[in-house]
Amino acid sequence: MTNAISNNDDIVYDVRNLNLWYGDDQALKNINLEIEKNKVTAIIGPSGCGKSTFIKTMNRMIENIPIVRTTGEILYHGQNIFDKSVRVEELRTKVGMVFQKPNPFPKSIFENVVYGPRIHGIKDKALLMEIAETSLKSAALWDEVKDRLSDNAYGLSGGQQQRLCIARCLAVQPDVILMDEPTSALDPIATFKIEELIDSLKRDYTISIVTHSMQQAARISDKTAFFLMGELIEFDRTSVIFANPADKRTEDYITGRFG
Amino acid sequence: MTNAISNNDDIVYDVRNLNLWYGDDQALKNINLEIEKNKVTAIIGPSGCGKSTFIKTMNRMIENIPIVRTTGEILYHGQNIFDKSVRVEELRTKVGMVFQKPNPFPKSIFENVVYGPRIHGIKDKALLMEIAETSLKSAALWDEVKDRLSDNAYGLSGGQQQRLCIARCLAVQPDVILMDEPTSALDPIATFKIEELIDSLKRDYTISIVTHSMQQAARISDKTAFFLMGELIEFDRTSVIFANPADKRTEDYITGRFG
Amino acid sequence: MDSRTKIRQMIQENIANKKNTTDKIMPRFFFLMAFVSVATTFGIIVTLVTDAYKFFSVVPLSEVFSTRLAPLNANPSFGILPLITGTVMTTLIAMMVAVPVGLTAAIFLSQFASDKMRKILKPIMEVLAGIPTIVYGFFAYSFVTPILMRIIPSLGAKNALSPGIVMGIMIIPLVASLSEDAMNSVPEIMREGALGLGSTRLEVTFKVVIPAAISGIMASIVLAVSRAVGETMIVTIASGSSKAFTLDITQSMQTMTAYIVEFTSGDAASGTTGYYSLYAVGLLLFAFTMGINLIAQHISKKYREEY
Amino acid sequence: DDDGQDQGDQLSGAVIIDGSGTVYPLMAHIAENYMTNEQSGVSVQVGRAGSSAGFKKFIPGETDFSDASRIIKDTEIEELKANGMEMGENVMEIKLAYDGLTMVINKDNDWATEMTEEEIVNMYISGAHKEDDKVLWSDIRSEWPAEEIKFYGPNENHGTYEFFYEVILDKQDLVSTVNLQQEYSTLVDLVSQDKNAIAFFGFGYYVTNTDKLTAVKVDFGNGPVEPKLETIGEDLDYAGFTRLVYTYLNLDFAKEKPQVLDFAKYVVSAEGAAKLAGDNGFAPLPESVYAEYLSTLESIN
Amino acid sequence: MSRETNYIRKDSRMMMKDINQKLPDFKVNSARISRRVKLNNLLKHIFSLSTLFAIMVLVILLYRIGADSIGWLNTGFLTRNLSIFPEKAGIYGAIIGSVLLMLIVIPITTVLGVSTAIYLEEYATKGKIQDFIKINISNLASVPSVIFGLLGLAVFGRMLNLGSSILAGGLTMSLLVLPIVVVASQEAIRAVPGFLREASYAMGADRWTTVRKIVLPVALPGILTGSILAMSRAIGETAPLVVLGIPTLILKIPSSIMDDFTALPIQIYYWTLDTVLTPEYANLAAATIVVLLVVLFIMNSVAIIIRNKFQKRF
Ligand SMILES: Nc1ncnc2c1ncn2[C@@H]1O[C@H](COP(=O)(O)OP(=O)(O)OP(=O)(O)O)[C@@H](O)[C@H]1O
Ligand SMILES: Nc1ncnc2c1ncn2[C@@H]1O[C@H](COP(=O)(O)OP(=O)(O)OP(=O)(O)O)[C@@H](O)[C@H]1O
Ligand SMILES: [Mg+2]
Ligand SMILES: [Mg+2]
Ligand SMILES: O=P([O-])([O-])[O-]
Repeated sequence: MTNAISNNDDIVYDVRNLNLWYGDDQALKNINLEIEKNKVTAIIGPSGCGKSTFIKTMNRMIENIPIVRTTGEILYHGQNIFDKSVRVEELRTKVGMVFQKPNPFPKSIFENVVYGPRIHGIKDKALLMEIAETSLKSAALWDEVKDRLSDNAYGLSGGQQQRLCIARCLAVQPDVILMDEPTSALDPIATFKIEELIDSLKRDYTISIVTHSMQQAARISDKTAFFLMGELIEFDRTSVIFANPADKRTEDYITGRFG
Repeated sequence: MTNAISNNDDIVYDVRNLNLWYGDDQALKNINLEIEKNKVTAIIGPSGCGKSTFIKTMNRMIENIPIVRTTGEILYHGQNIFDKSVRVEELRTKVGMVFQKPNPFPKSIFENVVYGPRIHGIKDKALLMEIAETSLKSAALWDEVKDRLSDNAYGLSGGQQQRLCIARCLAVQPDVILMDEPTSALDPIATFKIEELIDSLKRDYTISIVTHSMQQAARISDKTAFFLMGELIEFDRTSVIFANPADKRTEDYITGRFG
Repeated sequence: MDSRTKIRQMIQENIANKKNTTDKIMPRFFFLMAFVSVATTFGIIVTLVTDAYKFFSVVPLSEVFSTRLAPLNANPSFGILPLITGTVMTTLIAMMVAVPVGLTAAIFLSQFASDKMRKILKPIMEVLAGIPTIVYGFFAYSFVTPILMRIIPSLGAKNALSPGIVMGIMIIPLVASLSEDAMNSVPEIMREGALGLGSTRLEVTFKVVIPAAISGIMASIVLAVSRAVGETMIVTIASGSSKAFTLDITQSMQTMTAYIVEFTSGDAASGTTGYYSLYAVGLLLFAFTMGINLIAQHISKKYREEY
Repeated sequence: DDDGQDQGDQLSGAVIIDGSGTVYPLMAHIAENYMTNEQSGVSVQVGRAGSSAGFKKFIPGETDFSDASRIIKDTEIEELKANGMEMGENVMEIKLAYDGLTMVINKDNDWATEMTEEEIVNMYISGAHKEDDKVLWSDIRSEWPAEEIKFYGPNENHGTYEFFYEVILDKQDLVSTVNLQQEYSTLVDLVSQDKNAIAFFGFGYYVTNTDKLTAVKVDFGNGPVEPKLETIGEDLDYAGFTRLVYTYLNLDFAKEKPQVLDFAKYVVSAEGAAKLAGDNGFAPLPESVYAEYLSTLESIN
Repeated sequence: MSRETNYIRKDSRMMMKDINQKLPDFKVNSARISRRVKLNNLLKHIFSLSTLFAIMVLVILLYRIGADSIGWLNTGFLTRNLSIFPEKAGIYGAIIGSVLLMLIVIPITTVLGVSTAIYLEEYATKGKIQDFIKINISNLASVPSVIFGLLGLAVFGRMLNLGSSILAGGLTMSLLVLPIVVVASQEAIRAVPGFLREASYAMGADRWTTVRKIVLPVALPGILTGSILAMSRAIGETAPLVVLGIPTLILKIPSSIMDDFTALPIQIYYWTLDTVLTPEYANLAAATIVVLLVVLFIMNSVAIIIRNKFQKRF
């Protein structure tokens, strides 16, 4: 166990005894896990095991579903995100999110990227333009769209839209980026580009990614958490999880025996 | 080839050079095939290969889709079913059909079974009751429903509903029963019951069954037709198709190399 | 075995003897019935156009587009402008009530209200939509006008303001429910995207949902205009029948619909120019609402194509 | 089903009446009494489209009676002829009662409670005081407020309008600022809410609203006269603004349909207009007039 | 490829630093977030006021009408004939008029509406005629009711010489609410799953048999709901009847559909107009409104019950 680095600056998220219910159905059961700075943490597990639920709890997006109830704590840089004093708006600017299906706004490419800075009160045109450029470059999309920033975002291909969503997320300078199967709606080439991008982003950001693809988890993540029916079965370095899992169920899943 | 028994009483269906188009897309390409009396003929092939299209052509249900166009002939007991003189109503009472998803009418169990006899002019209560009993018995459902014939059919389980649909079909005393993946929506136990039923029905009826499951085809059919992209690749005794297919593509499909 | 063959034979015989007459006649019958609705439109157009034609062949256009409306005068004049200003005034007032209230109610219901609240509030709004207009007319006349007269002393007992406001109230549920539908059809993932960036619900609503649903919202407003233009009983009861050309909302005035009611209940004797003027006004009203309706359809078709 | 059947005394079928709104309350009252007390099988329908509108329905034979707050016009008699009907021959004129045309003002109007006939006539004549017809009270009498007069009246559907225009104003145009309404109730409402309003209509609509309106006392040369049942009449003090109200009966229908004839008799009987006129703000005619009508009607059949 | 990626990485790191210098720090700016959240909460409340306003109006309206009708609404009022004297007046005749009116509207709109829907959904080939009829129906639905009154006056009242009889009113009203029944029936028919039709055809049923035995029974609850909603529109419509020329005073209870009549909304209209002459007429109008609203409430409840009971059977 990595108890040694607890309460350390390198721990971004510290999840403690997290339980979550949808009405009477428990979807997360006593989850304990730490997410380290500038690492890619993959979350894997069969359909319905609670991956999306877990990741949406990290920025409290889960609260949009009225029947949800949680117990336990999630410490973000030592602060419990369920505290009354924490504003979700602030949390969510620090913890960005990328979804399964690309979801740009029906606005221009430029307006999509600067959406976040704008709502945070940045009005200066030149600065916004600079933010847009930087974010699009970081999302490896700049070259493809620089000549049509004012076109509608829905004119882009699926992969480009997903990178646009990442750029949109980067524009508010988040600390953590949560991704829920960001490539499952994309073709292999677009997937490859996103994976490359994730690799390049982890120097500046802490990334947590849900994926259905074992290969993807193995390729891009530093640590992997395996969920099963709402429980965290195993959490370790990716190389360990894939080469030498401690739990029989992890092994069964990895080798495709179920799921 | 089984040319020897052509024009024989044992041939129920003789399909000759059948082509079918949805608009400009050809879905069936020059199909030639004979269906023998009191045999179970399985139709297998990957998704979209034209299995459903083919089976729906046999009772002209395909004509409900306005853009469909056919060439070639389908001789049913020597009579071309596309002839002007053939009434679809008559054809369809002789050639019953069971669908993928159980589709009982939202009426009582009794009314479901006697639907066919009723619409074809049988009004005598006692006779209808007799028909219902015989049909339900033949469909191996009588014992389970005899005490609740006036209950709504949607109160039955999926497997029971499917057997009810078979009983409904038997009630008009058909000659042939066409089945389009009749067990794909059912659990293994219900599937087993239906398979047993098919086996017992083939003494009195000629059955043609579309299935996705190779095992099912092997278990219940006497002959198997393998379709691929609208073409009939191979048609032979089931034992031959599974043990010793003549065509490389059949073998690839059977062994799970694609589809 | 025997009974099986017997049944088979019975069925085959019945089929062979069956004449498919009903199956062949029914489609024709249904088509004929379906044609009644077309015939109704046709009937409306023919009725309006033939009698309106008689009107226009007698009354010069310069008079039609004048401000003096005195159809029964010894020296009659058929200026339609007073009716148009009357209609425009009440419609504008109604829109000033219905659009802000309806839209914000739609925003509240679709973006802020909890499921439970929505389940209670929506049926109540539906009740409001189901109340007959004559009831609103009574309400305008016996309740709203007296209250308004206390607030605005110069307000006449018959005026444009009170029916306008009540018409607006009547139309609130229409705007609210159509706009809410439009906002709800904005995909959830788009909303999540904005929330995930740290937006407040308000920001999500105004920066993402409303821009995305704008054509549906516009369509709801356009339809509301059409309803207001065609509304009859409220104005008939609460705005009197003054035919002066005025933009004063505190005074009695007349809309196109109220003109039709006044004229038919007063003097529907056929053959006079006044009688034909009824159909001319009817034709104008019909063209007006039809045009508005086509615009609304065009707008909402556009928004359906958006995603 | 319009044909009444004479089964003993029991009549059935419909009597259709339209026309004057002024006469409406009286006629409706007579009709209701007739149906409750005399012939419950007969359906009497009373409309109030206005005198002129009533004649437009009466001439082509759409109604049995046409109420009017003015005498039938020559042009209307001509139209009747064109439809094959002669006054006296096919159409019977029945005078019902006297009505006093009443000028009403707002309760808060404490200055114009008395006016001369000339002042009233002049204030309503277009151009008499102002080019644009925006007449101020002070234009009438300088000591009155310098506020604009709001003129109201019934519209041209109404006999009251025509009586006012043709008889009182002697066919001189009304001020262009006049606000003409279809419904008398609307006029009552408008005047009761507007301090500067003035309107004219039948006495009946005033007496039922004395709490909301003030009637102007008119000086016909012998001092101001208040309109009341005691002053309204041909030889009485309010004679200057007194008029007759009528109903016109289609005699062809009276002959065809017993219920029409029967109702006509009831109207002129002691139970009819004679008794109910006062209740509805009309001064009844001398009894002899009604008796003569009755005997004329009895002679039919 | 990997060289390019490297370039992007370097580039992005550099750029990120750039931004970090220029972007305001969001932690520092939490005052702004606070403002935004406050604005959000404030407007949420303002928006809820809008909904509340609509509901308040409803409450006031119902209260006013209820208060005005107290003392006037009793069994006598429901069973007595009309009268010009308020204390003697009842709405029996108007109730009978409304009932007879509905007895015409219900069969006509149901037959026409359901047939039209069946034609559009089951028979019409996709194409111009179908589109034309559909557009026509949706346009018809938006034609002001007073225009239907003009149509009724010209065609039923004058051309067919039905005057202002119940038949003329009923026919006019039927055309007015026809689109509602058509659209509701279309939706109900469309909601009948295709697999049920297929099952019927596969049994050798012809189209009409399938429609009669399968489609219509399954669509019936939806059709009924739509028809009830159409009726509740028809029972409260006033303008077309006024245009047809219903007489002001009609005391006789109608006995056939050829008779002239008065109906609940008409009575409300005339009483409202005449409140100036007889103030108690306002109470009569209010009491009549209560009756009308109760009838509507019952009709709508029945519609809701039908809808809930038969919803989602597959
Ligand atoms: N809104 C909801 N209401 C009720 N139950 C829900 C809701 N969303 C998810 N669940 C339940 O919670 C459990 C976990 O769901 P979740 O979506 O987190 O799974 P997942 O691991 O993301 O699956 P997938 O790989 O299919 O996306 C499931 O059993 C699911 O049925
Ligand atoms: N209604 C239709 N209109 C146009 N094309 C159709 C239609 N139905 C089927 N097709 C096309 O015809 C081809 C054969 O379809 P069919 O449904 O017969 O395949 P299948 O073998 O039954 O597939 P599955 O195993 O998925 O049921 C497919 O390419 C399909 O896209
Ligand atoms: Mg998920
Ligand atoms: Mg298929
Ligand atoms: O309604 P009038 O009596 O004025 O014709």
